[in-house]
Amino acid sequence: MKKVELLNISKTYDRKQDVISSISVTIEPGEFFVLVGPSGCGKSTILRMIAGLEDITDGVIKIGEKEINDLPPSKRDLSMVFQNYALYPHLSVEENIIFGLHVKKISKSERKKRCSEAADMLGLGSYLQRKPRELSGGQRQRVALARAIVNQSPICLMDEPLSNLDAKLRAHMRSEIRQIQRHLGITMIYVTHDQVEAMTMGDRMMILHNGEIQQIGKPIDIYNRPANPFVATFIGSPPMNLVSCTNNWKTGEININNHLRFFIKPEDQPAVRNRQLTVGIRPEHILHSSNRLTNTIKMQVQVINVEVLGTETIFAFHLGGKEWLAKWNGQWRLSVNDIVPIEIDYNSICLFDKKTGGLIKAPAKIERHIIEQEVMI
Amino acid sequence: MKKVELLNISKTYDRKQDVISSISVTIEPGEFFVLVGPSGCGKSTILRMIAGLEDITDGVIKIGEKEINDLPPSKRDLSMVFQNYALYPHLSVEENIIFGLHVKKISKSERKKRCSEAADMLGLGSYLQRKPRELSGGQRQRVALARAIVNQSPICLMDEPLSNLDAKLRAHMRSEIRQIQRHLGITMIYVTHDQVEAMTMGDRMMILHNGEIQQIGKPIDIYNRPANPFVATFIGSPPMNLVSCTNNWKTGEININNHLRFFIKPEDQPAVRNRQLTVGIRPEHILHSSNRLTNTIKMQVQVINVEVLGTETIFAFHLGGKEWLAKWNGQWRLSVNDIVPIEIDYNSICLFDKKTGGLIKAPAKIERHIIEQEVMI
Amino acid sequence: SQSKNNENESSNNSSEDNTEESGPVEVSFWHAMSGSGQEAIEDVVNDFNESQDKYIVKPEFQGSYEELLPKFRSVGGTKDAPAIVQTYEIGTKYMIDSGYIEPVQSFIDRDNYDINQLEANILNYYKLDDKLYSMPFNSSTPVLLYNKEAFKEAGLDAENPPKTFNEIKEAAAALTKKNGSNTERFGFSMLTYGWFFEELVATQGGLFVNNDNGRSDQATEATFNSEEGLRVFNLLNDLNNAGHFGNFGTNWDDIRAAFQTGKVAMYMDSSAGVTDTIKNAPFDVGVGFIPYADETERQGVVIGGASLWMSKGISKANQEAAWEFMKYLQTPEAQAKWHVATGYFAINPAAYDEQIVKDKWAESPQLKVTVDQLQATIPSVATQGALISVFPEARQQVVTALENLYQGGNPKEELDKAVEATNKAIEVANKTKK
Amino acid sequence: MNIRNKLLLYLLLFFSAFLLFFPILYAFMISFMSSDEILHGKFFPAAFHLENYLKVFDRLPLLKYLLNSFIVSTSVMIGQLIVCSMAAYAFVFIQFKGRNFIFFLFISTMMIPWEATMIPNFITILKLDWFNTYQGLTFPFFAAAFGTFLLRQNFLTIPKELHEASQIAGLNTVQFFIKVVLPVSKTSLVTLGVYSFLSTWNQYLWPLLVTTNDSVRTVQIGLKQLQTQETATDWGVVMAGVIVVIIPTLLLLFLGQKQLQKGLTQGALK
Amino acid sequence: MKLALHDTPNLSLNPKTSLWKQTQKARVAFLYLLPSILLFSVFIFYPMFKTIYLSFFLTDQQGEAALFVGLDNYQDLLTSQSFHKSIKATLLFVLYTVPAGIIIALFLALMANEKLRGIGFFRVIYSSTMGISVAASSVVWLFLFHPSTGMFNRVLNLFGIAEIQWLLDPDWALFSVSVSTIWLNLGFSFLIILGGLQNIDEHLYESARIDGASYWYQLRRITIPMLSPTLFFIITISLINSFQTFGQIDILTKGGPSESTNLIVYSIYKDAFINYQFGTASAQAVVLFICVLLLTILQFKLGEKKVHYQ
Ligand SMILES: Nc1ncnc2c1ncn2[C@@H]1O[C@H](COP(=O)(O)OP(=O)(O)OP(=O)(O)O)[C@@H](O)[C@H]1O
Ligand SMILES: Nc1ncnc2c1ncn2[C@@H]1O[C@H](COP(=O)(O)OP(=O)(O)OP(=O)(O)O)[C@@H](O)[C@H]1O
Ligand SMILES: O=P(O)(O)OC[C@H](O)CO
Ligand SMILES: [Mg+2]
Ligand SMILES: [Mg+2]
Repeated sequence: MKKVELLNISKTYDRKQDVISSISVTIEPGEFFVLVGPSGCGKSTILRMIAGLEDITDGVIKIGEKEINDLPPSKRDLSMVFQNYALYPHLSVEENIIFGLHVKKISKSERKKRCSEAADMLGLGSYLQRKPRELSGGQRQRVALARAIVNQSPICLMDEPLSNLDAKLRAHMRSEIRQIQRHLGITMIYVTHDQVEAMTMGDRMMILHNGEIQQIGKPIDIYNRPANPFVATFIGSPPMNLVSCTNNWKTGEININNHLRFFIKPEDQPAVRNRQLTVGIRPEHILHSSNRLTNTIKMQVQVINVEVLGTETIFAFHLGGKEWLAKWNGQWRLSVNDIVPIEIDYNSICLFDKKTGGLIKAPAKIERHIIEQEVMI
Repeated sequence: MKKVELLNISKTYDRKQDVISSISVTIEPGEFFVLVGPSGCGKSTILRMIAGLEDITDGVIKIGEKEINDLPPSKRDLSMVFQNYALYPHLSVEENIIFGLHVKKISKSERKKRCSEAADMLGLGSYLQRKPRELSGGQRQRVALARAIVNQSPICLMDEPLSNLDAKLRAHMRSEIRQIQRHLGITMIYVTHDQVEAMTMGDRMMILHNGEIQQIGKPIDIYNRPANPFVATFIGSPPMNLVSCTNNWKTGEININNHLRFFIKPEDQPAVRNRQLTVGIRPEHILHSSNRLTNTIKMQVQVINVEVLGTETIFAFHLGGKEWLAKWNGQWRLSVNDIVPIEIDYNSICLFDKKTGGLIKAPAKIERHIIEQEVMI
Repeated sequence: SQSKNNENESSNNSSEDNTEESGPVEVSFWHAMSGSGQEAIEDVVNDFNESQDKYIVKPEFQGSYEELLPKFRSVGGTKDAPAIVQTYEIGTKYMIDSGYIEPVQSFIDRDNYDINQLEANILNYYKLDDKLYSMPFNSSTPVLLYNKEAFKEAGLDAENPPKTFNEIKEAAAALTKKNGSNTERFGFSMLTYGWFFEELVATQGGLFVNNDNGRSDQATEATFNSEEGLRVFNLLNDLNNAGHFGNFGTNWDDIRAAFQTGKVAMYMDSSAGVTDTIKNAPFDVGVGFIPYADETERQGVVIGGASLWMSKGISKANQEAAWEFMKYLQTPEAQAKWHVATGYFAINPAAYDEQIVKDKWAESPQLKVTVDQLQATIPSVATQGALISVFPEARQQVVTALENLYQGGNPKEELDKAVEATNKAIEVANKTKK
Repeated sequence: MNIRNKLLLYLLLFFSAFLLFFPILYAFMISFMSSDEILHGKFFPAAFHLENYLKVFDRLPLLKYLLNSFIVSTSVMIGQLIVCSMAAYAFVFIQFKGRNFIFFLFISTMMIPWEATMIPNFITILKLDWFNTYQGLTFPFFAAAFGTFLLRQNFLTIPKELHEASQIAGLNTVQFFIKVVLPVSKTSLVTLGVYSFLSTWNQYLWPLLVTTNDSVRTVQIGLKQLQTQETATDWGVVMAGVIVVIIPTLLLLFLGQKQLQKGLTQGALK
Repeated sequence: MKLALHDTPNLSLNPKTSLWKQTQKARVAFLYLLPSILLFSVFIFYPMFKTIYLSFFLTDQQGEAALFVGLDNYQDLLTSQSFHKSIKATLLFVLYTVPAGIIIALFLALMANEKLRGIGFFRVIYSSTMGISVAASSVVWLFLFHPSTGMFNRVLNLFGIAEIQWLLDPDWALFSVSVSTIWLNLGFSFLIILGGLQNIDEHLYESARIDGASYWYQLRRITIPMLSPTLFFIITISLINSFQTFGQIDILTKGGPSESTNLIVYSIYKDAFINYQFGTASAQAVVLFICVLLLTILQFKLGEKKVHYQ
């Protein structure tokens, strides 16, 4: 259990453009820290700098209380799962898994034990004697995972470790990894692009964009209070609908391209004064108009695309010159060009400053069910 | 637009064990056909056989009306996205993308046009002059995708083409690929392990397990009427809860480990007679007991694990000696050990034959909203 | 275009007779002279080309004697064969038997060319049954070179080098200088080369092979393990055992360097190397006759070096050119120049009267000793030299025997082994002779 | 790597470099010495006289020899690259019956000592009337088991996905060979190129055999002509010759090395 | 890098496909192989058959087969002491040069593979001997070994050690020739091994470094196995080259002293070129060929198992 601290870390590959610009973050001991961000934003680069595989252009990395900028990877006592697996092609699956244990002079029986535990957990039992080239993509990834798990290093770095697994196995692995991490008290830094992983696994999550930190916090807080439009659209799937609007500072009226008008509640008015706004609304907050709710913004829209998933239906419509997405539970028999009535609760609306991108108003009290209050049979 | 037909296809690598066993399926011209299945089930192998990269141990593959077993890949006129990208390391991104066009003697201006279109669509515009090794994992995958897209071959094979992309880009790519496919009328065979892709992109979907077909059909049909427990747990995330039970053929009572009892409706009774049953229920069908519904099975369960995603909350509880998962919309402030009241609608229950695995009863009329009927403001 | 040119050139050597009309006749002259020898040979050829306008001789280097011969063997009788080819003395028998050459005797007879002006001791070697097969060209013999300063230092008479084997031993003992386990100076040394052994046997009157050194009939057996041969081996063995003999291997330059740096006080060298050694050595160099065994009389030396052969089957005109060139080479002027430039003998003794030679001899009188030794040679089958087709192999056997000797081998045994191996080679050669 | 290790490594690097380069350095020094200095076994010449070099160029048409060597070596290099890469391609990317057998047949040719086949080959050249021609100097070396072996080994490391992707892109075998295999294997092509160039450059016996005059002779023969058997060798001149002969090859190696490094870092994606 | 090539299952061809179709791949392959096959046939196979043919004959002075002697030439060889010596010298020479040469080259390549400032300079130096002809280098070494003016003996003198007859003492000569051969071949082996090293996926080392594997452990468990195809290649080539060493011998020792450096190829050369005994020379060539062939087959059979192929 060790702390990992990044202080003003920068990185450039070509000495021209920063891939990482002055990032500072402290990852607490035993924390499960998730790193997300679009492809190419520098996630792997950060992991590699922590591991010592990439020079740090500027800044300081500390593990525990020790500055480790110049410590070789082998001295940092951590394990890592590589995005491209990095399996040893000449070693069998088993040898691959116990490679690091060998180095650490762990007894043969212990090696055997840990290996078979990890292999069982990952369903690799019957492949132990194969060479990596005889495995499927997902199987290779599992070997890489097993290799990191058996090490039981105090710090573990994982770079999209589940990207090639199917949903079922992935769900299983999610909880396994989480359990191992808790059980061993490992400090985990985990790169993923999977929403579910990001939301469910991490104690905290950091969102990166163009090498800069967008937001750090608990997943659910980030979801509920995205710091800026980028985060708002990046976290949550389908992404939050964003549209710019004109707002009348005096009346508090918001006007989205003359298609949608509503008034800002008095308590929010001071915050929006003198600002240009961007309005955001999550697809799941665009509800089927049922007349049940009051104080909602109601309208009818024309469906332009429908995707029916098992538990939910996602459809698109045009509003204010933009394509909006809405997500409804259940399977709706919608067709393109259908006119559907929708309603939006004012509380569920997000407001951002158009210029700075800063969050002005987050959705309030929407669907935060608190079981103690509701249930008392 | 061409038909692809697999007739009794089998494949073995080691001449001992079949990786694919006698698969027959017809993929219609212009169809978007999705192939899913757990890691190592043989998805890539099927694609590779269609592409002509792997010998067919047994059976016949037809493209159009022509048997193509012995046709070399270059003559099959198809494009493919490889699971590990297979980019040419010596060529720049741009050269990689137009590589195939060169061969097809497509004019320079046309090449340029298609390349920049694809690059724009995939956000590769600023990387065109880089070499593959200077790209991040996701960027590489996008190049591989662009390469397949520009080709406009009548048949396109894609092997987990979006696995390294983030949710946002992935959503974007999903619809782009779908649009291109429709627009060009390409016959698409698409391997994925992503539930959303599988559910939303495919006209039809095939579920593979251990090299054998489990079910073929429209995604939503498969979701609603899974042919067997495997499909039931594989499609849908979190997976369907399955538990074996004892059933009294006379009274129609079903008893799950003495924890849960209910009666089978008379109309379903004939089907279950003389059979051992497995009961299945999807997590989203385990509802919060609100007293609103009648004719439901109600009980209280103790929470053993909670995952709060942005739009939904998944929690686990023990029932009948198994861990069950339930999914509720919204963010619920549940804690481990909380006692929550749940209810299950009899209609939403699935019944499988325990021995053969065959589906006996699918969930009926659950949450199938039909907009025409509901909305008439 | 380059290759076209070459084809034209080579066809000039061929038997097409029409080449006569078009300007001077060009012929190739294959030789094995490298270094300063090559410079000298090119000079001489140039002089010839300038001396007349009917023929042009092109000197072409073809590698060492050993490398040249197999090549000639392959082109012999074809249009690629050169008009003139230089072959070392021990290839004589092979050339005669090959059938690829025109004996120069036929031209001598035709033109009544007087060869008596030439050095008899040299002609003797290349004559068989009174027929001269090739024209002698660069002839050498071994001589004894010694360090006069070392002689003085050791209290020996620097003007009177040892003559017999025993004198050599005595002088070597006196000249050897030790410094602990290292020998600073060896009294005597000899290049591990069969030629010197042959000469030391011949100067005692010993024969190398039977049938009068192969001159009365095909040689069938080697005879160099006779007492004469054994004496040579014993001499070397004694010197070696006493630590007075320095072994500097098979490389001419190594032994010369050893001499010139004072590591060796006496050694035998080819007369062709004398000029350079005198020039390079930082001390006064003495030259003497090669030693002979005390039990015998000095018979003199066998001629070494090489001679020029004329190809058969080429055009008359080319043969004519070759013959003209050969004749030119025998002129005193050409010979004088050649002798001065290389240290090889003048085939035509008249050359020694030329001014340049006189000047040279005045400068380094030692050079004359080599000529004296040759002229003092008593003609006999022994000093005429052996004729065997497998001479190169025989030499190798001797080299091996010498090397084994220096490593402590028994003189008699090693010599017998060498003879045995040589006999075997002779037997095979005779068996396969057509 | 910490400073101490780095220092140690540099020390080792320098030491090995010195040991390795000593003979060449020594030859270089000697090439400036007079025969007297050489005889006394000096290491540094008293002054850097160019006399020996002037003598070398005066003695022999060295420039012409160099040019010939260059033409011959380059031709062999190109010929070998073409012939060997074609053969290697067949062995790696085309599956046909008897592939093993033919490959072994090829490999077995490496075991045949060149000296043993020299005479028959010489006669072949003679019969083809290729004496004193560049063909005679180059043709016999166009096919090389070594080169085929080297390239085959490298082609085998090309990820099979690249072959597959090309097939799907519709490339025929020739296109795949030219557009993918060759560029991807640049490194080993450079290696083979350098190797074949140098080994041809360094040939002595064969050029001597199939040439009779200076028209197409190579520089190694010139080197030989500087040495003598019976008369004293002028070592200063010979070493000057040695230096002149090795400078072009060292230069090539230097340039090739740059190319090689570049090629190496462009290695296939893993 | 497989010699045990996969014969793919599709060779169990559909009986329907015609012979023409079945052989299509073979025909394409043949076209690619054609130049090689033609050249090999003319310049290697034909001479080789001629050599085998000649080995059953005694040849005349013109090098033509003159007298059929059956296996006599072989019999002579087997009983000939000097051939025994030759074989022994050859084997010793191979033993001296191949392992040492490869180990030194590996050592240099490992050093030169580090990412350091100015490493390019060292790479050039280390590969430099590749650019030096046998003729040129042997001349230089001849000078270094020189018994009286040679650098080596001077250095020995400096330390008060007794001089060594590098090339003249039969106990030393083979060693000396080996040293110069190792030096001469170093550049090439170095380049090949360096190339092999650079082709190893950097990620593997990264992963191992994270695991804390020491330098030597990485060397043993990753570098050497991953390098094994390259090593296998260079060992094969070195073995074959070593068996065929000629130039150094010709210039440095001419097979002496006491035939201690009379390697088989040199012996062949002498028999053929100096003694005109093509029959026995051919027989030696055939014996050499068979030896090298057997050794190579053996190497492929044994070595293959230890070699990891990507
Ligand atoms: N060796 C390199 N040379 C130059 N640029 C590089 C190199 N490696 C990465 N980059 C660039 O640095 C940026 C960050 O790369 P990185 O691999 O960290 O992205 P990532 O966040 O891991 O993306 P992904 O999710 O696609 O794997 C990318 O734009 C990439 O193109
Ligand atoms: N070259 C091979 N030799 C032996 N077995 C192989 C080879 N390639 C694949 N297999 C095996 O065949 C099975 C199917 O592999 P395939 O690559 O088709 O799986 P997949 O469905 O694509 O899996 P993933 O989703 O993990 O990529 C796997 O069990 C795999 O181990
Ligand atoms: O080198 P040369 O010309 O003096 O000749 C010496 C021997 O006689 C050659 O066989
Ligand atoms: Mg990455
Ligand atoms: Mg796959």
